Amino acid sequence: MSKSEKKGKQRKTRKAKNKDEPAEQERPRVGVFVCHCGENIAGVVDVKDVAEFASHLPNVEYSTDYLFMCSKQGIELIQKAVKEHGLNRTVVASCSYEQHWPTFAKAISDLGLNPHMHTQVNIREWCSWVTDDKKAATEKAKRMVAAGVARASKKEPVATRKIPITKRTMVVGGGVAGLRAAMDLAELGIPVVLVEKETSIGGHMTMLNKTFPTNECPMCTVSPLLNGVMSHPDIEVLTLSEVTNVEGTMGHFVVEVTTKPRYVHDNCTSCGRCADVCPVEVENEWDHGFGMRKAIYKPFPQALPSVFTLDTKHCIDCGSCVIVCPVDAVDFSMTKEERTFEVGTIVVATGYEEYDPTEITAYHYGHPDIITQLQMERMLAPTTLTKGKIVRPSNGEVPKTVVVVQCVGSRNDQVGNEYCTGVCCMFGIKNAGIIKDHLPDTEVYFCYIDIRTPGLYYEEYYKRAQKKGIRFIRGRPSTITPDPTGDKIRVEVEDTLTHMPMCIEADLVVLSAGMVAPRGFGKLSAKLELLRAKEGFAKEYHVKMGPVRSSRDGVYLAGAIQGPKDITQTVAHAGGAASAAAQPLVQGFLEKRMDTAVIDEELCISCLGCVTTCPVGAISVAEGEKPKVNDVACKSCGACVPACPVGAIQIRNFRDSQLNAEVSALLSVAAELEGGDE
Amino acid sequence: MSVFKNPPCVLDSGKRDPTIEETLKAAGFDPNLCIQCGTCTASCPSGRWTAMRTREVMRKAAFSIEVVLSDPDIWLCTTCYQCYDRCPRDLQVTDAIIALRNLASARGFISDKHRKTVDLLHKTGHAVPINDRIRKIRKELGLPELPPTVYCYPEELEKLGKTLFQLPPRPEDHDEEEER
Amino acid sequence: MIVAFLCQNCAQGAANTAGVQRMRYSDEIHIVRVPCAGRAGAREILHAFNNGAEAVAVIGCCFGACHFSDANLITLRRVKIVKKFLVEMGYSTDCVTMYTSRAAEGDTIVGDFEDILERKYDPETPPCPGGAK
Amino acid sequence: MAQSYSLFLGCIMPNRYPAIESTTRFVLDKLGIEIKEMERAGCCPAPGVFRSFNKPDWMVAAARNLAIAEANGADLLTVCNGCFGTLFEVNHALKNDEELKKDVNARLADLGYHVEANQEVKHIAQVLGFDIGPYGIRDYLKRKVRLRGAIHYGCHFLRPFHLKQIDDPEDPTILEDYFEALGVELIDYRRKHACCGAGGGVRAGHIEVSLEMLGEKMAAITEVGAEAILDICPFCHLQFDTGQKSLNEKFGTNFNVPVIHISQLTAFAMGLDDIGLEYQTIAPDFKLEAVEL
Repeated sequence: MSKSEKKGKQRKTRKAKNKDEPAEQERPRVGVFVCHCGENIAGVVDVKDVAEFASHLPNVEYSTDYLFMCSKQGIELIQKAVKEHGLNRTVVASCSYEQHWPTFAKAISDLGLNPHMHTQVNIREWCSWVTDDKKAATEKAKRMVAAGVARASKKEPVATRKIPITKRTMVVGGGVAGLRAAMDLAELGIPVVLVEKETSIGGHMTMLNKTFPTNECPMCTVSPLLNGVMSHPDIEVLTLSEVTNVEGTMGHFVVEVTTKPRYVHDNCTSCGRCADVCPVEVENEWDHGFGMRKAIYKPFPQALPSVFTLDTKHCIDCGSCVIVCPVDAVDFSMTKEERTFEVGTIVVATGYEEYDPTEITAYHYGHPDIITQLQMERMLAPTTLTKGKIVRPSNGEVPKTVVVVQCVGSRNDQVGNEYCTGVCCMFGIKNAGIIKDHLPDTEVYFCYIDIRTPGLYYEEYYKRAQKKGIRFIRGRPSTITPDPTGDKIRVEVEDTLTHMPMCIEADLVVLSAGMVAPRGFGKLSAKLELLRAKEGFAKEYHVKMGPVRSSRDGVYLAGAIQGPKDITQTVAHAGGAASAAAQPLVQGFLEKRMDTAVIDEELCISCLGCVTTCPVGAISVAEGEKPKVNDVACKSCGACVPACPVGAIQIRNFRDSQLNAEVSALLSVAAELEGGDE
Repeated sequence: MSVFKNPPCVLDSGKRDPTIEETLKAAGFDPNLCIQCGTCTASCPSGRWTAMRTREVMRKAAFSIEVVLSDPDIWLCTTCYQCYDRCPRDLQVTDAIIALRNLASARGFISDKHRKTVDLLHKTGHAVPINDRIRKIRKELGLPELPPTVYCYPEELEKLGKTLFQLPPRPEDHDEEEER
Repeated sequence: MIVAFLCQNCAQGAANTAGVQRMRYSDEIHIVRVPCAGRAGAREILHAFNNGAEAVAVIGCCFGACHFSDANLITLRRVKIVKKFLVEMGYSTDCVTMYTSRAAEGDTIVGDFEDILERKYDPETPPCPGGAK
Repeated sequence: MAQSYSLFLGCIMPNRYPAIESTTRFVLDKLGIEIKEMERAGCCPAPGVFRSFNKPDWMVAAARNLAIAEANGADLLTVCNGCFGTLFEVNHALKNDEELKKDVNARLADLGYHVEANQEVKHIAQVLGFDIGPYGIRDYLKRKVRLRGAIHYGCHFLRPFHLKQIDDPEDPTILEDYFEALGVELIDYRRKHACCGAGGGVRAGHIEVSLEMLGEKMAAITEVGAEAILDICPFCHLQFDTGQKSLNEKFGTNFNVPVIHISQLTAFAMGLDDIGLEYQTIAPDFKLEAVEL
């Protein structure tokens, strides 16, 4: 033991040289408060004994126990003790740091003490709840309190700094979530940059024909928002654009955006003469196989910005469009553009993608008469090839039997999507009903596993669909196969309620494909350093308490990128994201706890170990100088501390001296208690 | 009075045999995970001709209802694995049926026809043994009259018969008639 | 006595979860809060041994899920280096280990605790630096 | 070094359809593949019946067959889906479970065998359809056939997919491509990938149900006017061949579609005239029509 003591002393003498070590503070006067937490702690730990033990520890001026320290009375008890005994540090032995450190820190900061002078010792989760033996638990609690007191005695005040931030937001994704968020932010007077990778804004909502539960026209619903965003003076809309790089931290992100050339200038009047003369006709991606477009096109008539786009992949360079354009808007010489934006916060609203059912080979998606719900929406749209009529895509005939199949790519472990999309029941019922409305003589079957219609007017909507005579079959089809001897599609399914397997000879099958994370989101999330759930969606900060915050400070999530949502939920979620993203910007500054890394330049030998170690790149070094810590970027992880061979870099309140004091106290008390027993 | 105490159509939750659920779990199939979607029944080639409903078998197994073992239903599966390959919960349905059959066999619920197959295996080493007509054809095709299988090694055959597939007797209260 | 340095994200989350689920582990395990497993290095570990710790565990988030861009991988390397120190000093390398755990699963960290306890009591290995046993 | 396989005979091929055995030997010989005999091998044992009675015993019996192939030092080749199902699955299980291997070997030791599970189990359809392949086989063909054929895959060749991983069981193409290379005009029919009804002990235990399932398949095959059923499994072969007769007797139907195994058809295309169709129950007078190359 003597050897180790000596070592400790050596270290202490050397550590004392650290200039940044908090200057001589007034003598520590520690108060220890042991909480019963009802029976949670006191049922196992002898709290009176612990409080008594604590009163003999070095620097402890006052020690007591109480039934519920976090209660109003408990806090008053602490505040009274601080005042009466002139305490300058508090130790509460109760529950976890996460649960009640903020409570007690606020209690002492209300009295003018620095909140960081409070130390939380967790004798509930880490002691009373995991130990059976009452004696052992009490001993363990004593050791923990001793360690906590040692740590508290060494603690230093930490300032909270106000950091000015860039008052501008970037919204990535121009679907209904992005539009809502952009609008809400702009209305608060915050300039917004809206980045959309497609040629026009509006996203999936503009592809839909009707929305549940009112069967409203989504284009009519969303167009005020579309127009509002386009004309808002505080919103800059960048279409055909993608985020290519993100630097910086909350309050000051530097985002690089690359815009692909449109080959048509903004002075385009959308007269459409170019498309009239364009000789190239290809499938319109927007219509999912139910419409055509030219090589120079607008995906749909109401598309915004109301500017045509030239698709160079299919263009044959005939130049007809250049000739006919009355305003000389077509310009083959346009090139891609890179721009950099400084923004304070970022809202990610990249939406979802419809699941591609090709993977479920038993369903034979790819046959023209087996389509997805999104394709059904386009088929029902008046602007596509079918002009809104319901037909069999293979031959243009009116279908006599239609089968709607639920849970395609959702609730399916085989394809890796265990989750329920939650929206398909409603849109499935909606389209089944619309088919029945259009074609009353057509049999419409609806194959489902469970109908999930929670919420106001949703079950009612289901009931209306039942009234229309749709045949609801509780069963998931095993196979959907084109009949080799005819032109029907055979759907084999068990009606589990009558226990009868049945084979439906269908003319048209509509698959309710689930919602999945958009392809390519991996790249964006890597640039934004976002955590993703295993399903591919962006992971929220907390599923209950932080659904619009992402895993990264300053980046917020809006809409279906956080998980499947219907339009109502998406809009509400996006509004939440907007207000969260606006909050620091409206305030005008960030509050940052300065328990960050500090470098003692005298001790530093410029080995740059800390610079290479820092996982967030917060330490930089200029030629001929000592390394510097960027206080705003530093996330206080402390990975740099062990990297320093001389102990020159430290984290405030997690300094070597502070951590070592805690460990030393713990182990020496342990030896003492053990010795006392013998 | 007692006649009316326990209506036969009401499931007596006390009359369950937990070994059924345990056996399935040991075979890697948790019947409680089944969402009763019916994909298995719709896939089943047998269920199109019989009263066998794979989904129901799984449900009964999850509830550990003993009748699932004595029912001939589990013996109507052709082990075609369509239900297994299509189950959206990725449950190993066919393996579960095999596990149920194993349990049924251990309790003696094996039909006489299947017992005959086992007898053939014990006697000849084959489920389908050779006969005189085939011996002749084999010769005509230029093949050896008897394939060099275990049939030609009676001692080993006897040893195998003693080691493998010793079936328990049929329970006395359960006769063949009841089965079908 | 065993000192376990737990990162404030997944590891402490897991320890809290273990508590909430009323799991059981030895009272010899003593948790020391660090912001990230990356904060615990050779100095901290050897300090614990010098003061009588019988084993030291450093527990962070799962690899790939570190809240500080893979600082837990740095820790893994550091613990390996500490093991090399111990070998040179003639001690067993078993008494110090880096683990990962999941905040939502208390049993992951209880498993880590059980593992480090076993290592401590293994009679086949030479004594740890601080261990008197 | 020439490729060699331990040829696993099983039960039905040598004991009911020896022509499949003779044609398989002919085909492998033409392909330059050496056959190692599996002396003392027995029933695989069938994955439907015997596995149902006692899975551990079934594993031991199958492991014994695997051990015989291992002693030969050549991968095991089956000509039957049932044998493939059993031997593949047991081999796979032993490969991935050391504990199981220990247990099985403990029981095998009493019988005088030891299994390592270090070899592969293959199906003749894999060898012909993939290893040789529809392009490779052209080098060996003497003639092609003129035939409108309906393919029947059977179950245990492709399923369960997560174990076999040979081809998509819902829409496979391996046999289609191969038979087309032999000149067959393929006809699609309803429920093509459904079971023939024989497996799982159903033919043994409940012959009427088994026949009903066959009847459904036969109706679909007859409806599209197939001249022959092309299969890769002697048990399906038996079901189609004798089952049609039983169906006709029992239900007064008039099914009369001969069934031809992949080995038989390949042998014919390789120039062998006698592929033993005359010994079969259905259409013993059926003659294949050849198209000279």
